[in-house]
Amino acid sequence: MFEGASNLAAGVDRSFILILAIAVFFTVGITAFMIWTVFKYNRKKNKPARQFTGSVTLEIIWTAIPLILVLVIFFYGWKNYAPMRKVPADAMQVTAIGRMWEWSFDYGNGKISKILVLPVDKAVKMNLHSVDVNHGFFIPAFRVKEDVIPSYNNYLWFIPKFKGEYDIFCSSYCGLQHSGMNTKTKVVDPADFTLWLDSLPATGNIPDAEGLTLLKNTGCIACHSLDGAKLVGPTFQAIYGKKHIVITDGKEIEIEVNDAYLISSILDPGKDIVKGFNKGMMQPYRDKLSDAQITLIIDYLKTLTGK
Amino acid sequence: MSHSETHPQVSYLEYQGKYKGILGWLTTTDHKRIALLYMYCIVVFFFVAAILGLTMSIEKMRPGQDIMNAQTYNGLFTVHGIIMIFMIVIPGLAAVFGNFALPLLIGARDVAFPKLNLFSWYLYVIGAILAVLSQLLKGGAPDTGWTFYVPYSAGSSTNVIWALTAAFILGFSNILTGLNFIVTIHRMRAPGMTWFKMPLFPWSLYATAWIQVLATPIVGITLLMVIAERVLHIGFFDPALGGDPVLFQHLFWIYSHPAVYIMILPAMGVITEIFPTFSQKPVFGYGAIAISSLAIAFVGYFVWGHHMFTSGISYWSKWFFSFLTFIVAVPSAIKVFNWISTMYGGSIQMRPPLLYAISFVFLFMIGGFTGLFLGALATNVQLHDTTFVVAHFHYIIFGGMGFAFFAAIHYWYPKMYGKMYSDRWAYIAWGFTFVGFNLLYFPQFIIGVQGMPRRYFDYLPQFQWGHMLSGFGAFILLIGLILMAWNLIYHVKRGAIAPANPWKGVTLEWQIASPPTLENFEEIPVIKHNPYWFGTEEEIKREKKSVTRNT
Amino acid sequence: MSTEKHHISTYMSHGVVLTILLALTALSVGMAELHFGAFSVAVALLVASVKGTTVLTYFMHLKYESMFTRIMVGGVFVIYVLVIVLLFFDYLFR
Amino acid sequence: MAEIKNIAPSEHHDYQGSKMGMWLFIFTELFLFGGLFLVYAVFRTQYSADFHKAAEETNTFIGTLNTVVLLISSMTVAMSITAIQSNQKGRAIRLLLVTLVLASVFMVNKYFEWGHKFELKLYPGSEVLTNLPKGELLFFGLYFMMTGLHAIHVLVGMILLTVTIFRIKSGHIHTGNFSMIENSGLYWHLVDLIWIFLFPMMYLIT
Ligand code: HEA
Ligand code: HEA
Ligand code: HEC
Ligand code: CUA
Ligand SMILES: [Cu+2]
Repeated sequence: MFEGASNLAAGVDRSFILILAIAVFFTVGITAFMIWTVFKYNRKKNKPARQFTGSVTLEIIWTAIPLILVLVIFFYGWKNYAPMRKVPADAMQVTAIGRMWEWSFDYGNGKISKILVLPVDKAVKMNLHSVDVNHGFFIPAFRVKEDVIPSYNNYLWFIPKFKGEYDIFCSSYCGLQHSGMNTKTKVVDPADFTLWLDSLPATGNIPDAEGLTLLKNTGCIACHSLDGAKLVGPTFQAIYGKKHIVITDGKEIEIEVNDAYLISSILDPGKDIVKGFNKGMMQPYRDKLSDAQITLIIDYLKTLTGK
Repeated sequence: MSHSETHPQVSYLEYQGKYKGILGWLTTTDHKRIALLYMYCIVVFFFVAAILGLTMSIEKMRPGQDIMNAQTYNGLFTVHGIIMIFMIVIPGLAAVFGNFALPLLIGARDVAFPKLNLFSWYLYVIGAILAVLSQLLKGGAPDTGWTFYVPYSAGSSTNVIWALTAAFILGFSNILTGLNFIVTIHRMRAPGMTWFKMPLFPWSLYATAWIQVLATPIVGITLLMVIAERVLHIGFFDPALGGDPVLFQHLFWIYSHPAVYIMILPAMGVITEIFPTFSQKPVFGYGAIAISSLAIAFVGYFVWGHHMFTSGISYWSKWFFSFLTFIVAVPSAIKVFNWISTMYGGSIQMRPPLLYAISFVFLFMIGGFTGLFLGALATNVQLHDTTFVVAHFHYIIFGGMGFAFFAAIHYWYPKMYGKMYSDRWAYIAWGFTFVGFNLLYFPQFIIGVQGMPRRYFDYLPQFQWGHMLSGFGAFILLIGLILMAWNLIYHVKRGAIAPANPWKGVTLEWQIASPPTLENFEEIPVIKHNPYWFGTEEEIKREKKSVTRNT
Repeated sequence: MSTEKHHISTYMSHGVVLTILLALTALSVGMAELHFGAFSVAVALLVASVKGTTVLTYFMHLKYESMFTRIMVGGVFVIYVLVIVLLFFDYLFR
Repeated sequence: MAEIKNIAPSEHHDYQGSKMGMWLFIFTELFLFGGLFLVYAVFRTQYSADFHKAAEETNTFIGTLNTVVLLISSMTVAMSITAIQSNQKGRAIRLLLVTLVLASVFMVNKYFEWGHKFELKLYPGSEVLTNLPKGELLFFGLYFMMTGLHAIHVLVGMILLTVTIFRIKSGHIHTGNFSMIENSGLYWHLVDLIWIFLFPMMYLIT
């Protein structure tokens, strides 16, 4: 085999050589035997055929030997495969997205690239995601391949061992341009990698911050806008640090929005009512949100600085 | 009832029943005629599909687009695969040589259900017509690969439904043939022919027939489900509707892996008939070969997952499927060793059938061993879906089943037509075929290992040398096959009259006239010996002496 | 042909078999009404298997068929069960 | 007609053989449905809650009724074989006619059941169905596919039984040669057998 460029290559290549050795041995041996018999026992030599019909000993031998050999091959193949499924905990995560007929690689935070750039000697886990039909993610030099199937969370991992450029193919048939669905992976120094990643513009979907997800899931944004619009409740835009008038116990007082105020507004909204809004619209969230979740929400609200 | 009483000497080729000429053939229920009907269809379709294969190889001799565009190429390998698999190799040996030789070998006048047999052939023709139509109708040739993987096959705008229906009907034709053979073997063996006095080709057909009956329905229903998905939007396999694409792969391979043994088992059976005849000695390890046929059929039913190692199935199911895959290799190994031992100590006459049989063993071995690379988990990851797989199955299907087909036709040709072909031309054709074949497929192993994926219309320049050699190989192979076809077709009319037993075979088909009469046996023979009984050594020596004295 | 011996079941025996089958149906419908959760799945399938076996044995005459036919039917079910087991080797260990 | 009755079974006819062929054919049918059962099993484990909910929508009453109808029809077929064997031609025909009537009852029930589903816009590809949770969608897909395929088998069985009736009338089938009625009987029991498994899967496992 040609040079393998990942930590997994050696195992694959060793299994390959083992099977190759067995295969060549038997193929050559059996072929030679056949040719030899054809000459040795040729009818032209005019010897009568011997009429034996079999031998139990031989049958046992040539059941046992192949059985042992195939079990060895099986075991070896499995042993060298097992590491491919054990992803180290500290592996960097990249999502490979297959669509007809191109690859893109999502590094998180909206950073999406058409080629796969990786730091050398660092474990990466590729999460494989398909948006349409089956594809196959295949880097021959790394000896890794896994199908990319819609609705499946397939993955593979490896550690690139050498710097350089390697081909990435789509191995699973996916229609017209299946053969054109290839790209490259570039393995570089970790420092270069960081540089490259930082300079990569964030063009993809930036995933929601955890606080925002909570706001969405709990239903807060039904009443509170993020963009300044006035809904049932006051907007969250630029809310942190804002000074405004609230009515507490019937008296108008000016407060500055800080952590304590936010917490009390969430847990006990009836206490201070923002001027211009109605009391009793918002239910207390005392039992519905944990302290940790409220902290996340507040952290997120802090980031909503307006323009 | 018995026709032989009224027309004792007329061969099945000349016999005139209710209808004459072509109609006589189309309404025949004679197993030998049905065999020939199958053979003519299969040879024609082989020609068509092989030309498709050839054009693919030509296209790939250079990277980039040369003689066709990508869509055409994708259609080509799909149609090539569908025709080759469903219309040629799966029915292939069983329907042609099974039909022809099974009743002869077990001393029967016909199969158990002759009308059903003809009906299977008609189903085959209907399926075949649909498959061919799928090419020609507007919408374009199906482009899913012969494996019809969803979601692509559920969405492709080409004539996928036609191809699916065709495969479904062809499957049914196959089931009925299998059913027929099982009953034939159970009920119609000549008196005295116990199970272990039955020749080995029927044994392999028996094992095959069980797979046909028990595995084919699964692919039938699977294809129906894909049709339902396309027509009725019942999304068993569509992730958008909650379905599971990998489940399709399971169901498909539950059939299609056993199907590869449907292809190879009859081939092994043919080879097992040829070795003893040309060595003039009994098969070595008769029992072992018979049992290993059954073992292959049985275990082969449970290894389908080895086509799905990279599709995200669970770790332990990979483990188990890999393990079982290796277990099926063992009975194949037993057969190989028994074949070569059959030749050992014999009196070997090198004739074309034997040459093809020996090439079969060689090519099957390469195909089988490369199967081991694919069955081992670690190497499968690298080799799956590369041209290594393509080379593996061409070696084992074309080199195995294909060469067995060639061996079989050279072996039973005198019995079928009562004529002899030219040995000399058979050797020449063999030379081209063998060399061309290896040149065509061997390079694909190497580029496959280097990472050349399969079903690729275009490729990177580093793989060109392999494709180039393949292309040349395909041409040489073409020459060989044309020579072979010519040799066989020409001598049907012009060949020398064949004796009843040109190879000194001892199985029953050689004890009757060439070509056989309509009802095969005037009197059903009573079996006393092992099917490969050439006499005791003393008897043979005595005979030999008397022959030398007389000459 | 007519020399072969055939077992002829009585009308009565068919009636008895039908009664058993109907009783089993009533049983499984009744069980389903009681909502035993996962357990009811097992019961329903078990009852169905008993019913199926009854149909095979008596209506389909398996009881009076040759040994080979019986082995054949049994073997086919065994193969099917093995296929299910192998398939679930994948789905259960995902 | 009288002469035909006396025709000896043809030389090629093999009673055991044709029954064996029928059994083999039954195996293929079982595996045909077996494929669908595999699909059902897989989805049922993946979406057990949805399946639970969806199965409650199927009409257990009609399901049970149809089960009873099929079981009785199975018995009448079995009885008609007894009748043929004991040379009671008229009774055999009457029993088969009862079977056909029961089969029609089954089909009529099926018609109403499906019709009701269609009224509720629960048919494959409908908007209502597509908006259901994934598991329920799959359940109804399986429901239509399985009961539909089964209904086709019922129809085929009915045709077979009708032919059998005519063959009894014409005297082809009689005490000495009844493999045709036995085989179509086997087929009919197969239809019943499949339903025995479909019934709990579609109507009971809630
Ligand atoms: C006739 C058809 C046929 C036959 C008989 C076989 C036989 C075998 N096949 Fe093959 N196979 C195919 C047709 C066939 N195959 C096809 C068509 C595909 C591709 C489908 C597609 O995706 O389109 C395929 C794909 C395929 C794959 C999937 C590859 C992939 O896509 O990832 C695998 C993996 O395990 C495999 C393995 C095997 C094995 C282990 C055998 C074994 O049965 C081989 C056993 C034989 C031997 C081992 C050699 C003889 C033995 C000796 C000489 C004695 C000495 C032996 C030992 C010491 C072990 N095959
Ligand atoms: C029986 C099975 C069989 C046979 C015999 C062949 C034969 C050939 N196949 Fe086949 N092939 C398949 C089964 C087979 N194939 C399958 C199942 C696939 C997978 C499809 C898929 O991916 O879905 C495939 C895929 C496949 C590919 C891969 C496509 C891809 O992945 O990109 C290629 C590429 O070159 C190819 C080429 C050929 C060639 C050149 C021949 C040649 O060997 C053909 C040689 C013949 C000739 C050159 C013509 C000469 C013949 C005559 C003149 C007729 C006269 C003969 C008589 C009268 C006997 N085939
Ligand atoms: C039914 C509508 C409604 C929902 C749902 C709702 N709120 Fe409110 N919210 C209001 C109204 C009305 C006010 C203004 C009156 C008040 O202060 O009680 C308000 C006030 C607030 C304030 C004080 C705003 C300010 O400018 O001082 C905060 C902070 C707040 N809500 C947070 C939340 C969070 C966090 C959630 C979700 C967990 C939420 N709200 C859900 C209606 C809602
Ligand atoms: Cu994507 Cu092939
Ligand atoms: Cu396989």
